Amino acid sequence: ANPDPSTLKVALLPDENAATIIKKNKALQDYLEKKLGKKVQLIVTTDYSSMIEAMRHGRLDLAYFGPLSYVLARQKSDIEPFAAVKQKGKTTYQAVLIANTSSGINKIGDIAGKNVAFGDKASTSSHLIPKSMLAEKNLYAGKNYKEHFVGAHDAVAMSVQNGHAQAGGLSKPIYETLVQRGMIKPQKVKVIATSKPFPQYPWTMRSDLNPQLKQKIRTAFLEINDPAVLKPFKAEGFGAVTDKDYNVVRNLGSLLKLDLSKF
Amino acid sequence: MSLSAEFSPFLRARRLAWNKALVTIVILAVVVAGCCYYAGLFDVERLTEGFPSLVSLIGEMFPPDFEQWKSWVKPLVDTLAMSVGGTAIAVIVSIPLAVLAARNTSPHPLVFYVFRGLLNGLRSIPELIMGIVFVAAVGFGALPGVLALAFHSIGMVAKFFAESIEHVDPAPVEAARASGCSSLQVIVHGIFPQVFSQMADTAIYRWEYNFRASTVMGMVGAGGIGFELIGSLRIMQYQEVSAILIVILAMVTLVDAFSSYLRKKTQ
Amino acid sequence: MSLSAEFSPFLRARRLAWNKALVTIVILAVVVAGCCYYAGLFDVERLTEGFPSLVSLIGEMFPPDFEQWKSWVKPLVDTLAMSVGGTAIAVIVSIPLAVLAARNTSPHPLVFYVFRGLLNGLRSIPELIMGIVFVAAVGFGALPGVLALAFHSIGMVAKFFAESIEHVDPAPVEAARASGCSSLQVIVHGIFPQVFSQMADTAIYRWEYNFRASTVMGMVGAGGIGFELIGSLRIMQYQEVSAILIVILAMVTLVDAFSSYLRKKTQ
Amino acid sequence: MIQLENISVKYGKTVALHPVSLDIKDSQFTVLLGSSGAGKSTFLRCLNLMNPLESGNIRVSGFEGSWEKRALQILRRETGMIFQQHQLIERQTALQNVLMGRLGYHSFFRTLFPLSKAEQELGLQCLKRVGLLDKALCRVDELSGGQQQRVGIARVLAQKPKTILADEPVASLDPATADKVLNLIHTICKEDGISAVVSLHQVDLAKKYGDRIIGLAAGRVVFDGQPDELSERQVEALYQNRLVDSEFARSGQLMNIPVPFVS
Amino acid sequence: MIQLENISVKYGKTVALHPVSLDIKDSQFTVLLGSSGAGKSTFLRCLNLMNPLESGNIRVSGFEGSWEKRALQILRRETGMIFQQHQLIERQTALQNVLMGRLGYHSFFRTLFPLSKAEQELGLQCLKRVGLLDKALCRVDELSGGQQQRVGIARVLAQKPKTILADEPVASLDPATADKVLNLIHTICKEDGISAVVSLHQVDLAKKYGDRIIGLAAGRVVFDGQPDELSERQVEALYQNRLVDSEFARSGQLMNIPVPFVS
Ligand SMILES: Nc1ncnc2c1ncn2[C@@H]1O[C@H](COP(=O)(O)OP(=O)(O)OP(=O)(O)O)[C@@H](O)[C@H]1O
Ligand SMILES: Nc1ncnc2c1ncn2[C@@H]1O[C@H](COP(=O)(O)OP(=O)(O)OP(=O)(O)O)[C@@H](O)[C@H]1O
Ligand SMILES: [Mg+2]
Ligand SMILES: [Mg+2]
Repeated sequence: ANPDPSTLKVALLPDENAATIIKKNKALQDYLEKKLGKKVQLIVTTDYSSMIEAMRHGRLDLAYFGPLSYVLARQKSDIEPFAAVKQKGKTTYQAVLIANTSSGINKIGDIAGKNVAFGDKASTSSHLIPKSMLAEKNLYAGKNYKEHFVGAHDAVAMSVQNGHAQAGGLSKPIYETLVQRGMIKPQKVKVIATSKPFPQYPWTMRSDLNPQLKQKIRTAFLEINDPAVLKPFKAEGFGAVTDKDYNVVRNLGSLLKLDLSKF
Repeated sequence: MSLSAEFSPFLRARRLAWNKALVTIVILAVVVAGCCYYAGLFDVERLTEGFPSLVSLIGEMFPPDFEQWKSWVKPLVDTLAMSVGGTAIAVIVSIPLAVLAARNTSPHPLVFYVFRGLLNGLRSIPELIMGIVFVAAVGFGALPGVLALAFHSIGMVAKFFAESIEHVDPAPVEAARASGCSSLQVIVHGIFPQVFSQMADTAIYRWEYNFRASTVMGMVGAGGIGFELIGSLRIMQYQEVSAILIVILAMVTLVDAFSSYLRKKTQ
Repeated sequence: MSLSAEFSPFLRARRLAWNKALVTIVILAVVVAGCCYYAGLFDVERLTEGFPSLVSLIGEMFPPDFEQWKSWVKPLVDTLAMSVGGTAIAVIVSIPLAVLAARNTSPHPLVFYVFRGLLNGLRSIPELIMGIVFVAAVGFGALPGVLALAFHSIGMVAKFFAESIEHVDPAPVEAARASGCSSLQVIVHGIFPQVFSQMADTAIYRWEYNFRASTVMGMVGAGGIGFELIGSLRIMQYQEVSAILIVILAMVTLVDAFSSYLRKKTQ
Repeated sequence: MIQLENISVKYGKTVALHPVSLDIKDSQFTVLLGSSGAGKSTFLRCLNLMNPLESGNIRVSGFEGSWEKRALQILRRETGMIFQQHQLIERQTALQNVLMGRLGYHSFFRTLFPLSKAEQELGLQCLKRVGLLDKALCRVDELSGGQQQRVGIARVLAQKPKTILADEPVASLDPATADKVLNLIHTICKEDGISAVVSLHQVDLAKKYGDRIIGLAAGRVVFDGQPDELSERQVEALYQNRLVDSEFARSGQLMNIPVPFVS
Repeated sequence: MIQLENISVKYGKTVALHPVSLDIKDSQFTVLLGSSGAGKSTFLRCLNLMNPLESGNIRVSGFEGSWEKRALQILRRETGMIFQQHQLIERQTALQNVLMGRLGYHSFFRTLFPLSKAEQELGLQCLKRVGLLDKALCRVDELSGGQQQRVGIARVLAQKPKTILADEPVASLDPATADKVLNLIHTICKEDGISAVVSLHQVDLAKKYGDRIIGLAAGRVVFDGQPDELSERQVEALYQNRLVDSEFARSGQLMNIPVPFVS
């Protein structure tokens, strides 16, 4: 693929409808265009698989991945992370294990024999991290509890709230937003454990881009301080990350007795 | 010449009809071409450029990797049960609905419009939403899957049944009416024997569709082979993906052959 | 009695046929009931328990919230263009495929099996995977969306076309053959006029399906109204969801009415 | 008795039957004569109310008052109709088609199951009457044209009607079979006091069997009387009284329009 | 000249035509007689090779060697066939159906566009010949039975064939029209030296028009000679020579099987 494309294709993930996302990220687009001297095209897609494949085949230049998706994609393609959202000075975030208040679950150990809801199989914070938290207490899916994949973070919270699953795991920031919005009632759902910090969603780029361009992109992201640009990311800025930072995610694979190179 | 004069009104009428058809065709062609252009289908360069990627991606799917086959047995059985159950319910509900929604059997034009509208409405609710709604209502497992498949299928199955009924040969129907059959008897003995094989075609197609629709069901927590498929896709095991696709194809072909055998036997 | 003796072989044959049909029906019923049981459809308690949740969930969808309507105009136009383009390609490719895959027009049973197999294969590839493959090939946007819709549609459209061709009245086809038409002429002038309206029905149904096929569009970043729908669903704006559903239904009904008007005019 | 009071029928703008009033008496064997397109089929279809009337009224003895649904069904059950185009279900067997004539005697639910042995034997016997017992279990689309027509006749016999309406019942039969079939219908009618209205093309058969002959031309009754009243001249007039046939006599040769013979 | 050499036809186990050898000479008007189911339609369909033969061979002068596709098409174009069941496309107009007879003269591509004015006029003229000019633009399913049959005849006239095969071409026509239509076919054949094979049910018409009469019974040729050779006795034998009709004569009354009259 072209190492120095005249238009940079940048992919975003939706947490709102597409038109809104593009509108909200207009500032980012303008900022990057000015900084890099190139045209920037924003793309909104709902599916990691198509993002990974597009990147591998040079149809995308920059993309914003989940940590586990990144690790998976990295095995098969030539991409590198360079920046992650910085919140409260950190480029990490946490996942939570939640339980229905009437299920009688108060600590992780109580989950034994219960139904547990996860989001997507390839999700970090709604699958891999909570599952590892359970594994640390010697609870394994299929053996000690029943797992259900419900597709998304919000669906996890909803299934726990209406009692179809007694417990579930999802990203802490998303859980907090759901509570704030009033979709999840604190009297029905409670947090029973919070994970240790994991590296945030990385911004990644194709490794076969021109090295000068790569450097320019890297600095452009790290130097963002315009609140208008940062607002859609709910971030104070972007911090540098490297591939090594994601080894913790890779390690989870071994903890769960999953070979991540085969995963 | 007087002969020509006698024929000319007919020729003129035919020319007119042909011109009208031509205008319609041209308008259609322009609309379609416009849409294709809008979608970038005339961008030959992009299309040809894409070809190597297509080949390499498909190449990655070979050879199919059947190593995990043992873990697919239960999901396959689940999917089979869900798709058969969902389709059966849809077919049973669709038969009376189709009669009410077919122009030639509906008791009143108003009834016809109401039921056509109902079917249109059912079809416009995506399976995903059906799935989410039913998972919310009855919890995880095969049950919400069956319900979602059934409800979503009705919209299509009943529409197709109704269309078959509308295309029926009116002659034997008339004979049934003329021999004093009640409306229900006319439908059952004059129309159904004529549309039976088309209805079976539709039902089998829909079963097949529902078997494959388990992808969606997998996404909302109803399990099945589709969930395995998405799982393998998510973790980029493309050789496994192709293996599962082959399994699905084999299952569908098998049941297809079985049902066409069944139809031949009973007819 | 000699009369009874004369008739009894016929009565016996009929009883046999009826018994055979009965056995088939019973087997089918048992299979279906088994599947339903497996899927938990006889779990009345769970079903009745789920009812209130269903009602409350549907209740949350009312009243529909059309506030954002301005932001739906462009996605609607996009969806319209993409669905028309994808369907048109599918229909054009399907016509020759259907002729090759219909028992009564296929030049050789082998050709028939090969093409039926090809169509079955095309249908078993989920839209999701079609989408990914085409994104990898030609990048994001409307183009991969149209391609994915077209390819996925061919499997179904050509199958249905082929079935219409198989159900054709053989009499006029025979007349065309008897007047020395070549095989192609027999197909175009003896068969197509008979199946034209069914083919139009299929094409319109498939257009409608493609209009609603939001998954692919969302995945490939081509946007469209279906993507808005999934977006609203994800952020749990159920009132917006119902509003978009209504808009989709209205659009589909409109184009449906328009096309049936068109068909009446040209026929 | 069937009384027609000023009935007329239109298809779109074509007047297929101009207003006509007449009575069909019980146990009368009436023959309809008329050229192609004269309105014979249309006239017959009025007698069991299968055609919507443009004007007029039909009274049948035994059916007083309005034609509501149930009355119509009983009238039609008691009025057997033999169709010009057979109107059979092609993919069913001859016997199944014949037994359709019995459906009107049963409740809807009863007809979901096979009919009684007695009725099946009746059906077989009717097929035997028309010489088709050996084809009873053949699909109708495997029968020859004349055989199909006879299946249509057997269906009406199975119906045990009080009136028989027959639309060219012997058109596709050879003269011997035609005579036999007509004889059969005639004998049944006479023995059981069934009235019949039969459209025919064979004037000799009409004269042989008819108690009364009705002549139709261009949608009007132009003759109504006994067979011996029908003179040669009148027969000729009956078939001459059409607008289109003036062309026939001229010449058998096609005009010499130059037409390419090979593409 | 058409030479049949030992041809026979089977449908499943039914032998519809036993081995027969005979010649159809040029410009001969041959009439086929035979009872219903005797094999007349089957015989006719062999002459233009529309039926697969069980055995035997067919030679047509002008067509030497094997019956490959193109030769068959030309043979059929030159052999017009009038069908017993009309075989029209019901949802097309009479004229469209008639013009189908012209398709064989053109390349596939040419027939995608409307035919030339001359050919359309030819089609209209053929319709006029059979007295249906005013129905030229009516859909065929709006025509009466006899009118449909005449459209089928017009289609063959439009074909300008060298041989005409007609399967009961006047079955649904009144005697006057029947005579006229047959006269028309006969005159055309004589004037243009066309040979014709016509199956009929009317012995009088057969004797009036036939140069030669072939009698079929139960799939065998039982008479082959000139009209004046056909005696009354032979006609009777022709229609008597069937297995099934022994039942007819007995009695017109249906057996008294008790059958419930009301459900
Ligand atoms: N497609 C078919 N399949 C099986 N049997 C058939 C088929 N067509 C005709 N037959 C049988 O072959 C025999 C001869 O049929 P054919 O149509 O040639 O008779 P026909 O002389 O034309 O009779 P008709 O005067 O009644 O039209 C009949 O017994 C008929 O039942
Ligand atoms: N469904 C219809 N729509 C329009 N016109 C029709 C329809 N049916 C019949 N007609 C016309 O009405 C007239 C009378 O038709 P009808 O079928 O009663 O004639 P018929 O006497 O039975 O003729 P045939 O002996 O040819 O069967 C004909 O001119 C015919 O074209
Ligand atoms: Mg008629
Ligand atoms: Mg025949």
